[in-house]
Amino acid sequence: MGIEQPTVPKTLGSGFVTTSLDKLVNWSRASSMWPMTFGLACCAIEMMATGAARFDLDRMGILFRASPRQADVIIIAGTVTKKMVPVIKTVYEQMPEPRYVIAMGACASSGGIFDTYSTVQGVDEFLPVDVYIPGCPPRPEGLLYGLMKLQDKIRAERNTFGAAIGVGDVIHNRA
Amino acid sequence: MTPEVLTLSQTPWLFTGVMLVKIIVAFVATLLIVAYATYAERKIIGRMQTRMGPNMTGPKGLLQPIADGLKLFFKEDIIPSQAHWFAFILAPMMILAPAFISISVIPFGGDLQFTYDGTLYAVPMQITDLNIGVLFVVAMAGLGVYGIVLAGLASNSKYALLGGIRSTAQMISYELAVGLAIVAIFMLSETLSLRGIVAVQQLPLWGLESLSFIPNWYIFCQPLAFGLFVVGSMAEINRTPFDLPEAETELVSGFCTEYSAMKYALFFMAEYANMITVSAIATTLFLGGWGGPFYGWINFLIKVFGFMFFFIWIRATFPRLRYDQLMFLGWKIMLPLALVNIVITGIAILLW
Amino acid sequence: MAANTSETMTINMGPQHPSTHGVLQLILELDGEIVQKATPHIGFLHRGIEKLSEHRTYHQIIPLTDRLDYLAPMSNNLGYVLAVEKLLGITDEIPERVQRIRVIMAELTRLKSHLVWLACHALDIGAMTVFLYCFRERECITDIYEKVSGARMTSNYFRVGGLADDLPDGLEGEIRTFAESIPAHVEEYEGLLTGNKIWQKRTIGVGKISAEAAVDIGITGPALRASGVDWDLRRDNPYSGYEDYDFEVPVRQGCDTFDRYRVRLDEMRQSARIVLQALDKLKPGPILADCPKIVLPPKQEVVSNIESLIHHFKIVTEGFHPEPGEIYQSVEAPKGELGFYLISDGSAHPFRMKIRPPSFVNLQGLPQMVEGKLLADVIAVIGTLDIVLGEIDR
Amino acid sequence: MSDQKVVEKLKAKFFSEILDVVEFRGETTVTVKKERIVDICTFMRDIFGYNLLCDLCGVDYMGQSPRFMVVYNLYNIPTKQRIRIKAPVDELDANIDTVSPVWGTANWHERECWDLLGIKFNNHPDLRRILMPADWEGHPLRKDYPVQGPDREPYQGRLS
Amino acid sequence: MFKEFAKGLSITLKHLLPGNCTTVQYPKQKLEMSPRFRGLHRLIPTPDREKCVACYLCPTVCPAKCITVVPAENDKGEKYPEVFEIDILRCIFCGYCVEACPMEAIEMTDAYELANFSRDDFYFDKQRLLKP
Amino acid sequence: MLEIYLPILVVMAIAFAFAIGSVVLSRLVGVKKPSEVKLAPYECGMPLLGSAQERFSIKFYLVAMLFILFDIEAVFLYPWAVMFKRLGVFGFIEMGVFIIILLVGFIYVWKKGALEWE
Repeated sequence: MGIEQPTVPKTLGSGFVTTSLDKLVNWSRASSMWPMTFGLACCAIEMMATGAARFDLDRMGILFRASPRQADVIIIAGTVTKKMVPVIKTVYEQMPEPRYVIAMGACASSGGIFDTYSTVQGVDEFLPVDVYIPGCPPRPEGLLYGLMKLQDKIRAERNTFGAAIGVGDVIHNRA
Repeated sequence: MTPEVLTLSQTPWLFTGVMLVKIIVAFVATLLIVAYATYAERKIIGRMQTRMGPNMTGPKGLLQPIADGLKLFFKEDIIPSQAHWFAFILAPMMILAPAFISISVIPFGGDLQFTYDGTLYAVPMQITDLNIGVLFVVAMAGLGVYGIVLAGLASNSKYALLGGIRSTAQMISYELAVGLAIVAIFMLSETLSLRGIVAVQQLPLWGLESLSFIPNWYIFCQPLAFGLFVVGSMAEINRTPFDLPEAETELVSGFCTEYSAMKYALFFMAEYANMITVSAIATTLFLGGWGGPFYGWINFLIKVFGFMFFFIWIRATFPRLRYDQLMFLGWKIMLPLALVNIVITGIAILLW
Repeated sequence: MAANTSETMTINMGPQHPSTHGVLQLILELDGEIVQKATPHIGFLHRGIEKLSEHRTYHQIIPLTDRLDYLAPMSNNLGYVLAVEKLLGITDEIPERVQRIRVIMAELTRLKSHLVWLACHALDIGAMTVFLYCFRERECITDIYEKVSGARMTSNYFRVGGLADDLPDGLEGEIRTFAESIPAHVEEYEGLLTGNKIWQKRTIGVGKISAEAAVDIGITGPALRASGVDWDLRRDNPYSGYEDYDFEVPVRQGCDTFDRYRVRLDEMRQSARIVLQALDKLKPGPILADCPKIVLPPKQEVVSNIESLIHHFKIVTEGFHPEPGEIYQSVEAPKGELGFYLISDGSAHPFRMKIRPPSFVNLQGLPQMVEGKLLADVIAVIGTLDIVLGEIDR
Repeated sequence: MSDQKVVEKLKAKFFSEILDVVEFRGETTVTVKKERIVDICTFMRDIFGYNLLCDLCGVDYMGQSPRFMVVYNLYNIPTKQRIRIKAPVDELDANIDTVSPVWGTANWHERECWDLLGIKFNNHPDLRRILMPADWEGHPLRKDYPVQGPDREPYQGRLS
Repeated sequence: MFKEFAKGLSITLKHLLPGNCTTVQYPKQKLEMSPRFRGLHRLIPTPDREKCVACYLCPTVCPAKCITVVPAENDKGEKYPEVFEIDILRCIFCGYCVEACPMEAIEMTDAYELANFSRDDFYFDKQRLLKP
Repeated sequence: MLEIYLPILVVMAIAFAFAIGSVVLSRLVGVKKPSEVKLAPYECGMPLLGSAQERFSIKFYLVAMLFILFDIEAVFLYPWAVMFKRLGVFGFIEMGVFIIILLVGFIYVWKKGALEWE
């Protein structure tokens, strides 16, 4: 079969213009991550506390949106039960690309203490989780740190502009 | 030497040039104000709520609106499969465009004089001075309703439908009240031209020379109309306490529940563009337009920003009304009050 | 009925909805804006705490109770700990200092819970600033929580027979300052809401439920007291030394959202009063009951004393074994009567632990309160019931 | 009225129904036969004024017969007294009459009891699952139902 | 009616004045944790080994069962944990392990910045837990 | 005439161009990964309960009707108001009659309960 070409992902290349455009796109995405108001349990209260005056998510340009159509991030804040799974799947599915998932707290990440019949052992069983935040619940600073980790991840993405105009896919680099 | 007025027939190129410059300046300024109104609102409400507001994107968070806009621009654009796609796309445009168009009849300042080719020209700081300016604005506000109706009906979502229907009922009800409230102004000014109305307000208060240090702003002789106008226009632009159509805690995002990406951004911009328009009209009708201690358009902007601050302030303070109370207020309180105001004004003018 | 269906629109509120306070699902049948029928669906947060607790020792259940009503973790701790103490029969052996500290923390918890309630209730009705102000004060309580127990929310502080640790130095002063500031803060919230005509319009006469209906449904707590039933477990079936404090039980007759709101605000003032009184009465003393088979011995003794070490090992590995029997112990949690029904079969695990969550019962009243009202009232009523799905679904 | 008096009066009225009376830590528990539970409950509410049904739950005594027990925790708001009534329910014939006409609150409690333990409540207005999804199999709170559910091993920590 | 509106407006306006801001600018400015704060665990070392003697109390008491201990004996005949792992993602930070430890060999630090990208980052083995 | 309305036409063109342009451009530069679930209407993540295209409560149509009625009144009032000082007492009385007729209708509607929402 001759020499096989290594499959290079289709991109716009890494010229100066494209990288600058990528950077611009990444910057805008990282600076304006709008999460869903999606609270499930205890962690949701810490999420609210993070949005409240002392920690103020608005500083980072984060506004909570009630509709998935306008959200970029879904923060799974709390225990995911088997009854809730289809709902979370639908809501996640209805978010526009690019979308990110944060598993906040022990329950969402792994089930936590609730090793029971009704609890899903980690939301990553059915959603692609980008950032895990341990804690039960995590401190608001823990959540802020997680959001900053997500910002790092977004900033490290390549070919975001190319993917936007239909050339290739976004390449995720480990931040 | 009295300045000449530019006309299309005599100086077509100059007229067109000046017109385009005016339009572009006004348009860009409006866009900038819209962008930074969102920023200012987040900052001011943030401060009122003992927090900071955006401050991590760019210096002091000043790039926040740009980041938001860019992000929404690059988002995936979803048109639900059961939605009526044409109406779905048309809706956000229908709501944004009238807000911008209304700007064209608002006078920002007095005349700007310049000499060109040896002739002195006077250019009003206003894109165009319609003799039926107010009617035009009211018509444009009426057009904005269609945007929301279309958004509600085309989305094929129950939240959107409820939000759309709610806001239609709300906007038409208050349009009526607002429309009647300002009738009293025209009885006093005897003109529908916004420029004319401002000009009348430059006279001394109540026509008394002894009060010449106070201008004859209509807020002084029409306080009731002013109150009705402010409350009614808050309802028309769906601001708290009348933000039922989007009432996040009830209807998710109301009529824009299904909108994503740039189309949502247009709704977002339209809200603020409408706020600017309404503030500008309130300034023109009741606060003497560009009149005041500073140079023309500076006065105007100060007043407009004052109004916008007031709207933001109200939003930070008040709870939301319920639908039936809203209709009650519109039909059973504001409408009769507006009519009464007309009658009282009429009697007062006749007896004066 | 067939003719009716074309008129109504069935709308799904929740489980992902900003104002269902978690994952409550409501199916509403609307005629225009009027709610014809409301059907709550719960269970989206059912985590199996009751089942899990049958497989954990009595000691290991305390963190589980934190996560029941996560707005008021220490109230749940208190209810559970009191229940186990009653089951063990050591209720009278709890030192006075423990009881005082428990009361202080339970009342701070009530404040904490009511603050979140007010925050969300106001936000639901559109007054977003109150939300931020309430959370500002809540942060003070979470700070106190953190200093006392090491966590902001899931405190895990009370132990069977005592407390995990004594109050840290200097915290009494901080709690006092905070409790003294509460009335002024409540004034501030009232300034933004109570007199406001819009707030009154939105709440007065909304979500009415008569005293008889409320008792029939089993509604407890502030919601019952706003319907004119003068009943508060702290006063009527006192526990943990509540009989020593002088406080009023606010009761109102309006049966509506507005009165429920005012009852809770009054309770916040009373809670601050109780905290101050408890602080006055707080004297140094032991923080663990003298029951070596039940409470863990102090750390320094474990290292030095072989008997303590054996006890320590036994309690940690095996837990303690209450004699067979069943008890029901309830406390006045911020949301109403929180009951723990414990059955022991003599082993180290509860044979059955049934939690009587106040929100679960209170939520049953929702359809009665909203049917025939407008959509916006549903939000107001959910807010005023102060439900927490964590304890509804368990 | 003290608990003894209540029990005495109850005995006088429903002698043949009462199986057992236990006092433990100052709480009185009356075990009754399930057949006339509605009458007994109505009597408790109307005559003694136990107007609040604090809690209703089922207990699974697996291995004993009868297997289940339905427990009613009653409270009298005017006199601030508590009493507990229990009714045994057999495994093969796991049903009991509903008390939701007596106390409205029993509605959801009974639904929960059905959902988690599989005890049917006759004449219940709306006996559906309440906590678990409608298509769930089994009744999780039964002692023979594994904590982690039938299809999963318990988490045991991660051995590397 | 208008008096109350004005009162509400004055309250919000009062908070607009400088000096009312309660925000902690997190990455730049960090709150001080209370000494009892329950953050990431740490195994306390002695000069040559860890203090832990693998007595198995912490995995027993852990309600989340997130601690794995495999005991072993070293050449001096002392017991030590050959494996000591905590699955931080499952841990609920209840502090029971610290309370149960008779040797005071485990403590909880004030580290809360634990978020990371993949599940593997959260298995804290002995080496990571011994880090100060 | 053209002098006055030309700018408005230009502004209209610019405004619509801006709105259409931004929407179309954004449509072009967005990742598109549609799926059946994504394109379904949002209903809190639950399966749909019936269609959203149902007949809506008659109340709302009533409001629309009333609006048309009173908006016509407003339209009549505008020119009248501008000429009010010149028309004098005669104009006032004439418009008073007109308003009263409408007011009667308004009161009738009010009493009939068309403005109630319960």
